Amino acid sequence: MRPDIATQVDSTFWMITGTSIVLLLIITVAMLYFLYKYSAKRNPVPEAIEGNTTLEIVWTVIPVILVMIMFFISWAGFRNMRDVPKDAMVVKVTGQMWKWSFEYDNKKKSDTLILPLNKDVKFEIGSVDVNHSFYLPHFRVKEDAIPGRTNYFWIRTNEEGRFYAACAEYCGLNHWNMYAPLVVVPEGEFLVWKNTFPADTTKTTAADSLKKVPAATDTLKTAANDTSKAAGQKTDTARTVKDTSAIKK
Amino acid sequence: MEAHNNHDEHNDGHIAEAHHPSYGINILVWIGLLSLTAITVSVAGVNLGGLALTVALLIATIKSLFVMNFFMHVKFDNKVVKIFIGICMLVFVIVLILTFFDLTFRF
Amino acid sequence: MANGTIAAPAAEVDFYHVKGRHKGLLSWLLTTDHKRIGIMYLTVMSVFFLTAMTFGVLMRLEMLSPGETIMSAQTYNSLFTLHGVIMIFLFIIPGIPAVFGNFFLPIQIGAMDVQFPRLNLLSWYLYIIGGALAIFSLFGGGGWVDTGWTFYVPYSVRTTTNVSLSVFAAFVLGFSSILTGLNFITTIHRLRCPGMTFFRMPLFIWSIYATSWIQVLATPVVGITLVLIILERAFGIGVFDPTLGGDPILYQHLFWIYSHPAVYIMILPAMGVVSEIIPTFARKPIFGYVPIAISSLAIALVGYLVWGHHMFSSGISDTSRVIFSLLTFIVALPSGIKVFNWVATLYKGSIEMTAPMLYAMLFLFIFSIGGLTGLVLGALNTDLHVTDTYFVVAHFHYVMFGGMGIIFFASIHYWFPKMFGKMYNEKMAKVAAYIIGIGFNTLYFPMFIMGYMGMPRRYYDYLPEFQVYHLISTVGSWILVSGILIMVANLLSGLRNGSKAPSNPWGGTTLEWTVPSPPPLLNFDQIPTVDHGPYEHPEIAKRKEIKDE
Amino acid sequence: MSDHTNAAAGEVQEIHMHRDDFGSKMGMWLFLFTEILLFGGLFILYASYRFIYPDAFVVAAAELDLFMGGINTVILLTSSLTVVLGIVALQKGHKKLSLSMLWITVAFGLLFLVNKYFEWGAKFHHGIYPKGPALQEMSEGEVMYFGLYYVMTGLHGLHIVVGLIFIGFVMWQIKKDVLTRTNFQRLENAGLYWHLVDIIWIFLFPLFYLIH
Ligand code: HEA
Ligand code: HEA
Ligand code: CUA
Ligand SMILES: [Cu+2]
Repeated sequence: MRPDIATQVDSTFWMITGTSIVLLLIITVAMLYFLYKYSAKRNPVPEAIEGNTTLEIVWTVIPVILVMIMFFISWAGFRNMRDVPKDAMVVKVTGQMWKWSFEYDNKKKSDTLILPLNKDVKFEIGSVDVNHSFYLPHFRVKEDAIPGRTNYFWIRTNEEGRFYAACAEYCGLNHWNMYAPLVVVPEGEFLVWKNTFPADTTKTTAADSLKKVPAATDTLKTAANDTSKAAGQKTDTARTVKDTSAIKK
Repeated sequence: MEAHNNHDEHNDGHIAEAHHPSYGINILVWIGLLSLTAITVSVAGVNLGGLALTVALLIATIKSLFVMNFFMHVKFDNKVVKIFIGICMLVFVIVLILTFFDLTFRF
Repeated sequence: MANGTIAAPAAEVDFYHVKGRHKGLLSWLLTTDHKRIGIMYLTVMSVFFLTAMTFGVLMRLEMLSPGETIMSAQTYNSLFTLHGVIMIFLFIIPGIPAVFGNFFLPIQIGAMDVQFPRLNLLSWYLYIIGGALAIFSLFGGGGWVDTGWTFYVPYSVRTTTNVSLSVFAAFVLGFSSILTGLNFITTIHRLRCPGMTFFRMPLFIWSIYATSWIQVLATPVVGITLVLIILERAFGIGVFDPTLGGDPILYQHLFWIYSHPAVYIMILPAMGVVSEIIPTFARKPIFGYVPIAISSLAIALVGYLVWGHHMFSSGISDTSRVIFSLLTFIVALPSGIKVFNWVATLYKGSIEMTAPMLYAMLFLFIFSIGGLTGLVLGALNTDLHVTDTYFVVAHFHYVMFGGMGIIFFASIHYWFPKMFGKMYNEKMAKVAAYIIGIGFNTLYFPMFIMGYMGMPRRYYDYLPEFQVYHLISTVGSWILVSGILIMVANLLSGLRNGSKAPSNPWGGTTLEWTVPSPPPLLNFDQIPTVDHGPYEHPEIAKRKEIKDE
Repeated sequence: MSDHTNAAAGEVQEIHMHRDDFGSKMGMWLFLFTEILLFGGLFILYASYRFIYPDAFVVAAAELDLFMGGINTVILLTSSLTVVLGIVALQKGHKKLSLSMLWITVAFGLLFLVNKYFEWGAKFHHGIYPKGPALQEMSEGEVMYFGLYYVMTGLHGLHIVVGLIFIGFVMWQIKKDVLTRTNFQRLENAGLYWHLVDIIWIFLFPLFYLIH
């Protein structure tokens, strides 16, 4: 099994941060110690030391090595990110001021992202107006949605539950409210949902399509009910769009 | 544009003065430039395929080297000016190349 | 000052009191004296700086609690844009070179002024015009700009706010910056006093030299890019418009080709000041003069090669992401060399913990955190998680405010006696520095945590799980504000009632400490001759002689 | 970097304000670098779009009038020559000749602008301008081509205007004998600027007119 992207990001992060903390400690402790030991009070006569070639080499070479290690580890993680498993399921993601919409391989559209558990999913990300960025914090990855282009990344859904997608590239007035709920459900349930189309295909909210799924679980139901409510957190729609006049349609 | 500086500093003299200004060489350069223009226009008519752009740029580069070295006196100028120009060109070329690391593999 | 011969004024008269051709305000507005121009920059810049800081504090207030706290989303979006634009283009880029570079560069190399004094004044006027335009843009019809300081297309082309005017302001400010850089490079080449070889220049000069090259060679690129935004908005030429076939990512390339090197325009001069302060108060020569000098040039050069790290998530090719990531790791090395040399300078010194030194030590700590978190951003896979989150916001405040900003404070304290001929209250200054240090970290450290948890930047509102961090952060901003207010008050009272400053209050060894405080109009009554490096403290020089004999 | 400055110590009290010709030339060159990189940004854009839309660029270039472009190239090259001759003349002390050479330069510069006016005018007439009817019919690559064409030649034209003003200014100073046989740096700087504008055209010409 390939390593999971999120785990890899976390471990790279801690590797770099750990090294950094050690370096920071060395620098800070040395600094404080010198400040104490060689204060004018304790050491009235300074000594003229103008440099030391060995030291210069040491503190150039060691960081070079550290940095190269960091680079290669992060590169390995990155390769994994870009190398999409062949059997990954494809979801088309479209950003638009200020909502996300998702399209599955069978043309089913939704504004809630519902995914099967333990599956590799590839997102093909585009935009119809300005730049957005499709960000799945829980999965530790994002890629911008640029009009006229398709970017991609993939994830593996290895945990059942409710998460969210956010927009991470500034896109105007409601950039801050461009969330979409992300629900990971067992595959069987997912398939039922995916293959059920709402009566009116132009109004393709998750709630509509769910009505046709008799066996939907609670997670799925609640998720569907608050599609526009940003991962179930945002309810204050009154101030959501206060002033759209600043945006050309 | 440039103000007079008011410091008691002797400069290294005007370098261009070391080489005697003359009309003749510049006229020769001009003839050379016109010929190169004629060449580049006529070559453009020939079908060179992928080479066409290279040739056109090569000729343009030669022309600008002429302009720089003679009309702009760089050939007779202080080393510093040459180094400066080198730095400027280096930066431009690096930036162009790095941009193409994206474009080449993206499109 | 025109061509010709003038008599040097008596050396005792400082430059504030020289009777020139003009009187009163005009004697400032028409001056070509580099010191007066420096002071004028300082005055105007402080106003902009405080304005932008106030915006920052207002933003923090909004983030105090979820939902609308004190402003609407549109206002918030404009506030962070203006905060960013003013901080970047009006404060941190011109900051140290325009104020302290102008004032001290000629003196430190033993010259009487910069090479092109009138051009210098023109730069100041361009700065003022740019600033004024930025302010005008607030009152124009379309409303406050709301694009973020990066002006990304296509949003910046679509929004109806006053983008064109703001962008034009940034363009004018760019020219001010270019002219200053060009002036300094020529000055350093042409006006060094006898004996002042390149390797006897103070490190501040080295860093300004490197900075100036970036200013000259990088700024025009953003200039033309911003002009293209204006043209795109006015005529729809299409080069950045995806509906016409343009590529929005090319805009990002052009923008960052300048704006990454620009972050080194911000930090290099600050690093130069640190290299002045530490040897002065450690009473010994700097450790590793040559490596520090060369690393400035290295940063300037390699700094051109890494702009792509701001675009890792934008969909640039995988190859270029890898190359830019590798280069980003490399650009961190020269900064590391500097940090290590600074710390080593403390070794076996005789350290006096004055206010400027305290700020410099604060810088070492804070800048290292900021720089090291830059490595997380430079790493490909982690950046895709933290880019455009508060992690980045924390990173750049640590390097910008904690790096250049703190050193701007250090510079004021270090050169205050020389610039104004007065002393400030040392104890108060240190108290303020401690409060600033505490406030700073309380304000920005939680942002790293939020960022890693997934709090995107430029968000007007947030999910409840981030509440506690935002709360701590906002409280931190209050601590910071009080520290800064104490600092400003202390400096102002020093300006009014401070005791008279001697010409060399710190025992500094560079040339500015050999002239009276404040310096006379022409800086020196006789151009000095230099026969040793910049940091030879007299006690040490004496001992050396004894040893040699 | 070993250009050194040898300030003579000893020249005290009386501070003689020296002219520093080399310094002012250095300043001018640095300024030219900013111009190069200003256009550099556009050249990068050009290179990128030509790379993305190679065929459309060929199609679009056919719309340009090679003859006009060629004439303008000759005009600019010749005007560059006359500037140099003007500098040489001044250095040799031939003020009159110098001024006439500069007059010729100005005339050529204006001629260039007139040609450009007609070229642009013809395009506009055919509806080829941003958002123009003919351009909207064209493919994406052609839109990029003409977008860049207008911006780059427009900016270049603007530089011609600035160069002309600069040259006019030094001509006035030559007339007033401010600039003389021994003091000609400002004229040389004007010349440097003019040549740079010429060099930029040397690249614009093949890049826009000579694509087949
Ligand atoms: C003063 C300004 C400044 C400085 C000096 C830096 C310095 C650095 N920056 Fe930063 N950066 C910004 C200002 C600055 N930055 C800004 C404003 C942004 C955001 C712009 C925006 O989007 O709005 C940004 C964003 C930014 C990003 C993009 C993030 C994103 O949007 O996804 C990246 C990615 O690589 C990055 C990296 C770095 C690195 C590697 C350094 C290095 O130069 C740091 C070097 C320093 C050290 C490493 C610390 C000291 C060294 C040691 C203690 C020795 C040990 C060292 C090693 C082992 C290497 N920065
Ligand atoms: C030098 C650069 C600099 C500095 C010093 C600061 C300083 C501060 N910034 Fe900075 N900030 C940026 C540069 C800087 N910022 C940039 C470039 C951005 C990105 C913009 C973008 O996304 O486009 C940004 C974005 C940014 C954000 C992110 C917004 C978002 O993404 O949603 C936040 C949020 O908290 C913030 C807060 C602050 C705060 C609280 C300060 C504090 O340090 C301020 C402290 C203030 C004081 C200490 C004020 C003291 C004085 C008074 C209050 C009295 C005033 C008195 C008179 C006028 C007489 N800034
Ligand atoms: Cu969509 Cu931000
Ligand atoms: Cu950067």
